[in-house]
Amino acid sequence: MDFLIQISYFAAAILFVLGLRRMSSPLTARTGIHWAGAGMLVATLITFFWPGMENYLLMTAAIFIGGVAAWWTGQKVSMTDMPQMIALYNGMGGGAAGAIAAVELLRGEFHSDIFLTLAVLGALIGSISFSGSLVAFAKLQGLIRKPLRFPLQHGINLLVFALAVGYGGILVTTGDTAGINLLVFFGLALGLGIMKTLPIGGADMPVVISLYNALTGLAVAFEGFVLNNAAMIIAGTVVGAAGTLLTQLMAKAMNRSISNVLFGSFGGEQGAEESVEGAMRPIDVTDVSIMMAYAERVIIIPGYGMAVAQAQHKIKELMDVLLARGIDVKFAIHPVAGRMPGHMNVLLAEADVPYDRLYDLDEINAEFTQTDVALVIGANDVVNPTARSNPDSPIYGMPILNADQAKNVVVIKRGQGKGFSGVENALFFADNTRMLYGDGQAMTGELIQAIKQY
Amino acid sequence: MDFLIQISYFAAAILFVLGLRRMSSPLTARTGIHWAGAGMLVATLITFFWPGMENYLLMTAAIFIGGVAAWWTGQKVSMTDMPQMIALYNGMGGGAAGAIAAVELLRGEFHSDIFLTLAVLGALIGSISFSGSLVAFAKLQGLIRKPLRFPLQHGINLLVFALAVGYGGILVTTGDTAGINLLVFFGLALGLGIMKTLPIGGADMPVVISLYNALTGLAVAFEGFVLNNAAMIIAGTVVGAAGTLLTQLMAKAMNRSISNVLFGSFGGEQGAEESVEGAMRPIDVTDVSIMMAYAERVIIIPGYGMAVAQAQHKIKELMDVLLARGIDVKFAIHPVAGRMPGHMNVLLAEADVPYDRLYDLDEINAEFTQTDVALVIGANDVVNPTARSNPDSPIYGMPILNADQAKNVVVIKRGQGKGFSGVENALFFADNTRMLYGDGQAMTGELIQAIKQY
Amino acid sequence: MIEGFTALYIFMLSAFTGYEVISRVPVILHTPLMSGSNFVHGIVLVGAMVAMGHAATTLELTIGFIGVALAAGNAVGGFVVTERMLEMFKSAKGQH
Amino acid sequence: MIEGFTALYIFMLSAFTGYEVISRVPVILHTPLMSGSNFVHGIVLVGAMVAMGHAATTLELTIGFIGVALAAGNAVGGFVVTERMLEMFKSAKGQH
Ligand SMILES: NC(=O)c1ccc[n+]([C@@H]2O[C@H](COP(=O)([O-])OP(=O)(O)OC[C@H]3O[C@@H](n4cnc5c(N)ncnc54)[C@H](OP(=O)(O)O)[C@@H]3O)[C@@H](O)[C@H]2O)c1
Ligand SMILES: NC(=O)c1ccc[n+]([C@@H]2O[C@H](COP(=O)([O-])OP(=O)(O)OC[C@H]3O[C@@H](n4cnc5c(N)ncnc54)[C@H](OP(=O)(O)O)[C@@H]3O)[C@@H](O)[C@H]2O)c1
Repeated sequence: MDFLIQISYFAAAILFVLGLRRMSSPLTARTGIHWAGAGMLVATLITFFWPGMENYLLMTAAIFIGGVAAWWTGQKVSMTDMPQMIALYNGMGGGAAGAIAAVELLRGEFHSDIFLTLAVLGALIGSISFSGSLVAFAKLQGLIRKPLRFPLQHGINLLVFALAVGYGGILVTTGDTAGINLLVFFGLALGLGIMKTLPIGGADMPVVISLYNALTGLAVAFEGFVLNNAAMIIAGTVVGAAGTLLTQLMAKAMNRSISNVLFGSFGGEQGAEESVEGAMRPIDVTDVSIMMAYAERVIIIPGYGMAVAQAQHKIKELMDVLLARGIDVKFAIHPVAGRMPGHMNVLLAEADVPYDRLYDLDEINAEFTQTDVALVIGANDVVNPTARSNPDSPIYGMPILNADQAKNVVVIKRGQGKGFSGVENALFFADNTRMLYGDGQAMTGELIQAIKQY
Repeated sequence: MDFLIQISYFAAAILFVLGLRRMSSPLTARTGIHWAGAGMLVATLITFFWPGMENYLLMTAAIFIGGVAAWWTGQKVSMTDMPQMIALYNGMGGGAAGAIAAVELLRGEFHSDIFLTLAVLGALIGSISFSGSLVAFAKLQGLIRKPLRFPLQHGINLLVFALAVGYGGILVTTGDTAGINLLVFFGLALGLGIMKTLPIGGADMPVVISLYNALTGLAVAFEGFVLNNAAMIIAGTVVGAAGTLLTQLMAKAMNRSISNVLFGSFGGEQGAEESVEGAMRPIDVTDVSIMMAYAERVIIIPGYGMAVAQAQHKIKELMDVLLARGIDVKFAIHPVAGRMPGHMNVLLAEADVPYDRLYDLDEINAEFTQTDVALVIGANDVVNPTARSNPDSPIYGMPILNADQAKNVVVIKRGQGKGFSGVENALFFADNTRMLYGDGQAMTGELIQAIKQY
Repeated sequence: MIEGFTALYIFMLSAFTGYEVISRVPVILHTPLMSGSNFVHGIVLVGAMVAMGHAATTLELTIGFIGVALAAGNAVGGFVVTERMLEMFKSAKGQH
Repeated sequence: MIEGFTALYIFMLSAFTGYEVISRVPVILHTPLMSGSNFVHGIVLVGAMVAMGHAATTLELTIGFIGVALAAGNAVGGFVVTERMLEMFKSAKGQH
């Protein structure tokens, strides 16, 4: 039996690695999760045959409860709410790692001090990831509205961290792992996760969640060593390393650094607000519809506002109407448009916009000069020319879509609202730009009706 | 001490992986080999302290002999002869793995049959790699001139292979590993390497050497398990996997498949030779010099002939002369021009042609139409338009440099000699092509003199 | 028991593997990949089952129960969400 | 002793690492990289030294001697040749 268990774990580890590998390329991504899923299934089923186990009935109940709840919420959640669900499930993983550590520490049977240390480390990391992820979930879900900042925040967090590590050290050195110290230790670790996450702004959450994801992986690996479970060691370490790199990549794509996300306060303490000359010029639907109906080339630039307005289906309809008139329609997708990487791609795919109409920044930026109308729907920062021109701007250096180079620019947004970065957008004041004020979905709908008349 | 040895091996393994990683990017390649070198040094030095060793004096002598010989030959060899030196050193590694196996089999102390099996497998693979690499060396060095083919070749090789595996099985099952069977086993394995390599053409050797490189890695890993040596296990396996992939990539870059290299006979049994209409038109140095002296844009396309003629320094001189006249000079480098990947890059770098004048296939192919003179020096297959147009041609589908689209094409070669593939080149018969017959180095020299007169 | 240098080797090699597998992933796959790796550490379920299976006291059993339920949520939820997101990329038609 | 499943894990993870490290290498680096990985398996020197160091009979000693000499050739030659080739790429000036 032991051999069968080992070989299943081995197969699971291979499937995880191959699955992740496939997930990192768009062509094979979907099969990747299936491979990893197969590995998980095999590993879970074979574990029922682990020698000397008890409590089967309760165990099955626990799996059932956790599994069904997650299945149901996972199916129900809308695409825009994905990041918080990932945070939630990730927190559960961290909590599970913490729970394993708690049980093992209570039992107190360790082969050596190294394993004891690993158990404590895993407990610390897992607990931070658990409570931190739950806060991230609450923030994104709108349960906690504002970044909570308190005085001496960094100092206090550091103190709590030091205390948690100290108590961990006490557990290891005294070997008394089932007493009150254990409780204090877990309390400190959980508190740290909360306090560390509260001050971070909602829009930075994807990076933070990715970081906690990597931490959970590490915690799982550590507990894997404690339980002598190769599948956990390898899967956990792989996720720990992959997640660390992914966190860096995500931060870079958003033009941030990880330490800036964790310790900075983006958008809070900006320098002098640059004043933009000129005024925004509004336009009405009829004029826009004429402009577009007789254009030859149109590029649509969606942003966070499209997600807020859930306008993707209307936009797809608009595309169809324009295509039917023989107009060349392309979508320009900025890598960090929206609030999570790939946000626009997912939403537009959901609305059945064919993938080959979506163009990357690099692919499309040269085409704006030959474009009649650039239609900006709920995007702001990703089309802000200030990022090219003003070295003092907080978004300076971020690559942007050159919508300003199109012959005409139409911007659909609700009002004077700023983007995520809080920076004024020079594009809205440009001579070739007109503002179509209103909700993204409603305005696109009106536009479609108007164009259909020609 | 054991701890120190283990930690050194651990460090060496990390340095090897990081070094290889750095070597696979042009920016960091050079530091990569230094990292790996540091790992090797640490691992070798610490091994002198391995507990219970004897024969130190002889051992040092052996290291000295092998090391100095390799150092000296490695320093002396010219850039064009690199592939055979790699083959030679690789063969030595395979031989060493075989020798380790031989010693261990003679001593016959194995912890279990699995280790005995691994020792035998490593011996088989290492010996094949040893003798095969030596044959590859001899071929490239010109010691063996022609591909040696004999009747029923594949059948006989298969038989020898089966016999070698069979004798290996006898060694494992009888456990009598120090008798005559061992000798027969090694004889068969060594013979197999020779017979497998003899029929393969010289120009396929880079792929074959890369394959033997991967095999040596695998043999080293297997012997690492036998000796319980983690550094060998990891370094060997990493090279085994990396080498396998590299072999595939190389074969692909040359438009071949690995099985085609091993079992096919490229260039031997072609279909009906396509006839090309028209005639080659010769030109003399004076006319070429006028054409080039008054050109605006020149692209130079080097090939295997440049390596044969050692013309790279003259070509650099030609570039300087043209640049001094304000002419725009670029080099178009085909990935498999020459006889090893990167051949042209290495030679031109040796002659101090700046790297930023070298352009990849993808970068330059669009520019030929605006080019006044495309100067082809000793290249043939890589500019053969047949690869684009004729589906029956053996080189069909290989991406080529579109030299034929330049306004004028000048080809420097010695005569009617064909390229590696043996296919007639339609470019040489094109209306805008002129042939400058002669040795690459000599002709370039004359050209320089002639241009200097204007 | 995986311990000592063997443990270190496995840890190092897994880290390399994880790092290399992810390097050079396109930005649009960042979120699905985060979700996918989130699913993979759902393997903690296996450990939680073993811990709960050997629980002796009621306290251990309770914590074990919570651990298993959380781990199952991680695994199942991670899978569902990742699968749903990647399904969206189906219209890729061989490009990108 | 590295054996059983631990051995399998190390083998598998090393193979993944090696494969991933090399993937997506540009064609012009194929030859130097072949040479570089050729150098890396020169670590066989370490094993040859151990084998020779424990040789008992003259036959074993002789074979061990040959093994060590060959391995040293692999390591030293591989290094020299790779280093010479990669030095040629020095003029890269941050491009590619
Ligand atoms: N993608 C990621 O992974 C990620 C993660 C974190 C942060 N970020 C950051 O988020 C920003 C994304 O840029 P973006 O251009 O997509 O968005 P943005 O700069 O945040 O701007 C969104 C705009 O949409 C408008 N809007 C909101 N609701 C709307 C509705 N219902 N109908 C129409 N318009 C509406 C808003 O203006 P009104 O209020 O006037 O309507 C706002 O100006 C970047 O700065 C990026 O760095 C991205
Ligand atoms: N790069 C690699 O890794 C690699 C490895 C194996 C095979 N290959 C294959 O090798 C070929 C490389 O193409 P290529 O265009 O570079 O070379 P090629 O097609 O082999 O042609 C070389 C040409 O150079 C001429 N030449 C020889 N010596 C010369 C001298 N001293 N002066 C002037 N010209 C001389 C020859 O014609 P004359 O005899 O008339 O002078 C010959 O036509 C491809 O088919 C490729 O697949 C490449």
